[in-house]
Amino acid sequence: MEPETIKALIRRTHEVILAHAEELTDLDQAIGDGDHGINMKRGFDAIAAAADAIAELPCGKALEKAGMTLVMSVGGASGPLYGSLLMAMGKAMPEAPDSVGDIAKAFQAGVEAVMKRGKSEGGEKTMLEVLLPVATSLKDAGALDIGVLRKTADAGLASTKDMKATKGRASFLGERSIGHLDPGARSSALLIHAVCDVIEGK
Amino acid sequence: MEPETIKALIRRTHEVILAHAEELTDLDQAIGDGDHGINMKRGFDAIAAAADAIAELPCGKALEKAGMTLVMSVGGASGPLYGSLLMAMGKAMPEAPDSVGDIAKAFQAGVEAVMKRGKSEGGEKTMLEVLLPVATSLKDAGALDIGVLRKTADAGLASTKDMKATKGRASFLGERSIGHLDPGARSSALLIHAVCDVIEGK
Amino acid sequence: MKKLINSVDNVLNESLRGFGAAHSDIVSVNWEPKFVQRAGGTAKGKVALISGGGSGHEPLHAGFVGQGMLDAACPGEVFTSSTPDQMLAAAQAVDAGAGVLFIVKNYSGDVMNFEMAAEMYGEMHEGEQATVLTNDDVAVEDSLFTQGRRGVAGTVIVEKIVGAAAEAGADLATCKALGERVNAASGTMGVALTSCTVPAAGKPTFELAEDEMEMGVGIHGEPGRRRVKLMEADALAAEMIEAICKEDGPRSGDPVLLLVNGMGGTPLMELYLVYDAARRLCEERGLTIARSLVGDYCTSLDMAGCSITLTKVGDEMLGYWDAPVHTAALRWGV
Amino acid sequence: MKKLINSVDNVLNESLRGFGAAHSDIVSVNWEPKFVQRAGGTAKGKVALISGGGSGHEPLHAGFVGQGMLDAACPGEVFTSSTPDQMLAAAQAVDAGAGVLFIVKNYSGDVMNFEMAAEMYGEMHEGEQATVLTNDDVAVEDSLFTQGRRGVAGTVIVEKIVGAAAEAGADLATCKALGERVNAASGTMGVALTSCTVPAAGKPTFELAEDEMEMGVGIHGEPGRRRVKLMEADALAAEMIEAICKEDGPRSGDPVLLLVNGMGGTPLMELYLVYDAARRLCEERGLTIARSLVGDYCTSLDMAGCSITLTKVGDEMLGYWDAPVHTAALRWGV
Ligand SMILES: Nc1ncnc2c1ncn2[C@@H]1O[C@H](COP(=O)(O)OP(=O)(O)O)[C@@H](O)[C@H]1O
Ligand SMILES: Nc1ncnc2c1ncn2[C@@H]1O[C@H](COP(=O)(O)OP(=O)(O)O)[C@@H](O)[C@H]1O
Ligand SMILES: [Mg+2]
Ligand SMILES: [Mg+2]
Ligand SMILES: [Mg+2]
Ligand SMILES: [Mg+2]
Repeated sequence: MEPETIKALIRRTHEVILAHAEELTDLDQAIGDGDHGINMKRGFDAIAAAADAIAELPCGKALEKAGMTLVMSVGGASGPLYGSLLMAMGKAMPEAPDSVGDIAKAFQAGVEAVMKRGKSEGGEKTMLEVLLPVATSLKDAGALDIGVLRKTADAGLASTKDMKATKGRASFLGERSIGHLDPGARSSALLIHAVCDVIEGK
Repeated sequence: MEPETIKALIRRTHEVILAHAEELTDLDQAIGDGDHGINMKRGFDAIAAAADAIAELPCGKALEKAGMTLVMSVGGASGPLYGSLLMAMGKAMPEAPDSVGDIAKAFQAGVEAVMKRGKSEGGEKTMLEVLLPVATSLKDAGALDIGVLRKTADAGLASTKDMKATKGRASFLGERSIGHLDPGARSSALLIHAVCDVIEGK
Repeated sequence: MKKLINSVDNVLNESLRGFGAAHSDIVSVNWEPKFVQRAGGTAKGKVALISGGGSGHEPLHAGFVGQGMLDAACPGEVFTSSTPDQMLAAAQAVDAGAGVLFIVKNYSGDVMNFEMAAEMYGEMHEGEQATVLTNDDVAVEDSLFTQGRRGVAGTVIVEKIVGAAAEAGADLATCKALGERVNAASGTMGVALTSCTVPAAGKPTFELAEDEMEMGVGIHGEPGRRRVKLMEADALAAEMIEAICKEDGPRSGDPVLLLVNGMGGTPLMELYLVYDAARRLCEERGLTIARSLVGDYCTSLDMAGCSITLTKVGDEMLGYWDAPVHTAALRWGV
Repeated sequence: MKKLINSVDNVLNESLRGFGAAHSDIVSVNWEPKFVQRAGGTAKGKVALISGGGSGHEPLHAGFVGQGMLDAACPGEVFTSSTPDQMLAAAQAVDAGAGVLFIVKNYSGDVMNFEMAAEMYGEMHEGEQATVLTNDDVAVEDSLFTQGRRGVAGTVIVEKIVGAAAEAGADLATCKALGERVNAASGTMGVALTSCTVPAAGKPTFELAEDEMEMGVGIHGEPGRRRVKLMEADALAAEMIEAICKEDGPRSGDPVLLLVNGMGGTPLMELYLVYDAARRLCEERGLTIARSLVGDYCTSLDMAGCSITLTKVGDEMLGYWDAPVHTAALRWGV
């Protein structure tokens, strides 16, 4: 992957997280501890600060380094989870990925790492509500359909609203977690959209 | 003095303090620490509880006992001051006071005890703004004029509004104490009125 | 938001710097990455105890670093678990040959970050390591179907008792087993009168009306069991102690350690009043109050409120509780 | 009003009962009249130290009763000086033949009540007695024309240092003179972010807008020098330290004891941050921070805010500061 593409990905994800940090924190205040926006901002600030070094690396290594940067700067639940996602994606990524299949496989490996780290699965009102269907959609797609990706992410996010959380801080709320979007699902959807933006050349 | 008169005095002063406790506290919140009504209520509750024992005593001893009751139950600035007022009045009161002059002299002795205990004089925005002119008015009066007494007390109270406090907790405020009535002056005026009520047979 | 701070970005660093300077006789602060360790280091052959987690719970955990308690603490950002590099560096700094025990409050973030640190440490070192997870908060019901209970003020008691055992020469397995027993013997229930405000969020985490309390609140302002009308201290303490004793809590005849813990914005006068209520209620249940602790030990920023912890204690635990401790927040016997 | 209490009439009694029960190894509580004394009594031949005053400033003063500090404390109603009968009974209980030293904060109520007690005690007893008036609050300007300055957090330092001297065998005159020197060497300035609420009053003593602070506030919520806009901690600490150093405060080269004191509703995290700011500012002025203390020691119910105290200290005072103390709120060396 071109260093410029990596930089564009870093720039766009950073922009999107900054623009929505307050929204993420608000969502987390409702059913968590009110720091998700702050956490994501800290992590993507750190990635942006290391952008030059990351962009020099081959795609897989770049993902690993970005993941490790998240792990070492975010903390909380989202740090190890997004960190594991990117690190596992990086490990599974061929040196020169040349098909949607390559990316789908790597993403699948990342999502599995999230599940392993979080001891979680779909239906527990977490970021996995977005990540899992996106992984499936990528795997099933012959060609990359950005519109479908976006819709899949949005639908996954929307589905968290009526769920009862059984993992993460929101699970302590029991029934009272119902009726709120999950903050981690929202950040996952935002990140998917940010990547789509770059692919579409926005 | 008849036990019944003493009881009536205790009853009426107690009533009046209870009815105005919140007002006294509000005044004290503005330029003090917000406890004057609570303090006065505690003191007059204690006197009321001891009413039978106090009423049996001769007038002077009754005043002394009421004063000591205030000292031992009120605390704060008002406890020793009102306590000293009543105790010194009691000491100066003849066994059977039979003229306005007797009462005027006793009251004068009480007010002097307040000044000594408080190291204070008129013009410092304290209860003395009421007590001093009332003492003078009693001394000068040939016969007891309740109307004059009430007016003197009210005028003394009103005069505290534009004064700058130089004694008591309000003195810490300097210029900012101006524009507020002094809580102790207000309680003094209330007590004078309560005594007038009893004399007038209300 | 009204706080004694400079900028929201520097709260942790400046507060930690102040802490380090105020207690330089007890601790030293490492900055990159951040951890607090004993000024004198860990004695050779002693099991090293490390705790950590989000800040905003002061004095937890840095205030418990010192003789007889922790060897190191890793403060994360406000309400955000610390990161694995902190724990890794702390472990390297304090491992004195007898292994490292991580004491971790049961939150997914804390658990995952400590897990990653432990994995990394395991890859790099021969030395032994173990983890005690604390989960004393009885407010979370149905804990089997969720993340489980949260670790709250009972963690302080685990750290004190295991700290004394480690100081007395207990090995890693013994320390871990003891920590798990203390945790299992502890139950905590909290209540909030007001929300806390995360500095970077700038506004209260939740809203409570003038006549409402949050019963079973978490120490990050997580909503609790239910929102209730203001209660008197006696009724409040009764509900809290009932919740603690209900499942597997102390029974008549049991000696207990009673901790009444302030959430950060509650004055000592009120905490002692709650202690008085709790004590009476414990005695009515036939519990023997063997030891007491009243004060701010596991807080939630500026939240007004308190928690009550009961730990069933035997002679062994009491001996360790009474053992000398010299930290910023707990000190006796030295 | 949100408080952890039962009824406003029982706040003091229930809180005091809880305090006594939680610290029965250190203190015992006498009820009619109310005072707190050392559990072991006062050693024969030791000067007895008695303090007291309105409640709501916990741990002041009962939290400082014990070895190396006070012999007795007389808690008044909330923000209301205690009454002479309390002081009298306390003096009778703790006088051990070497005389009684009353340590009194300079408020007209406290001064008058202690004066009456001293007069009564003098009439009844041969024994010697003396009084130290503390007035460390520099917020009150023009103090010559008023009641004078108020006694605030510096009182804790007076009680600690004189307590150690008495324990070491100093006689009454020496204790009094030392107390006056410590007081004269101390300056304190306070600030409020929120008002306190007196339980019986049921509403805040004063109102502050969301962006306002009260600079120079008193520990009873008495208004201060002026109302100011919210400031950063650095600017705040700078103004406070400037006010302390201005008149007769410490100068470059002076060793000082630095106390950052919470008002009751301020979390430790913020206090350490203010300590960090204060420390930097002191060092810029060339002061040497010889000792530090950070925490809630002289509070104002649930007020959010803090005070900074600087005491110029020499070797004698430092020796007494470091001497063993075993009270509910300060403990070291034992
Ligand atoms: N065990 C888990 N598995 C998957 N996702 C999780 C898990 N725990 C938490 N999350 C996700 O992390 C989000 C919260 O992240 P964040 O607020 O940054 O961390 P914390 O909960 O530690 O404060 C949740 O909204 C949820 O999507
Ligand atoms: N030195 C003094 N001389 C005369 N009156 C005083 C003096 N100090 C205080 N007062 C009176 O006492 C009143 C306050 O009483 P109170 O609120 O009960 O006590 P405190 O000030 O201790 O809280 C003041 O309003 C004032 O009238
Ligand atoms: Mg969160
Ligand atoms: Mg008052
Ligand atoms: Mg968090
Ligand atoms: Mg008062």
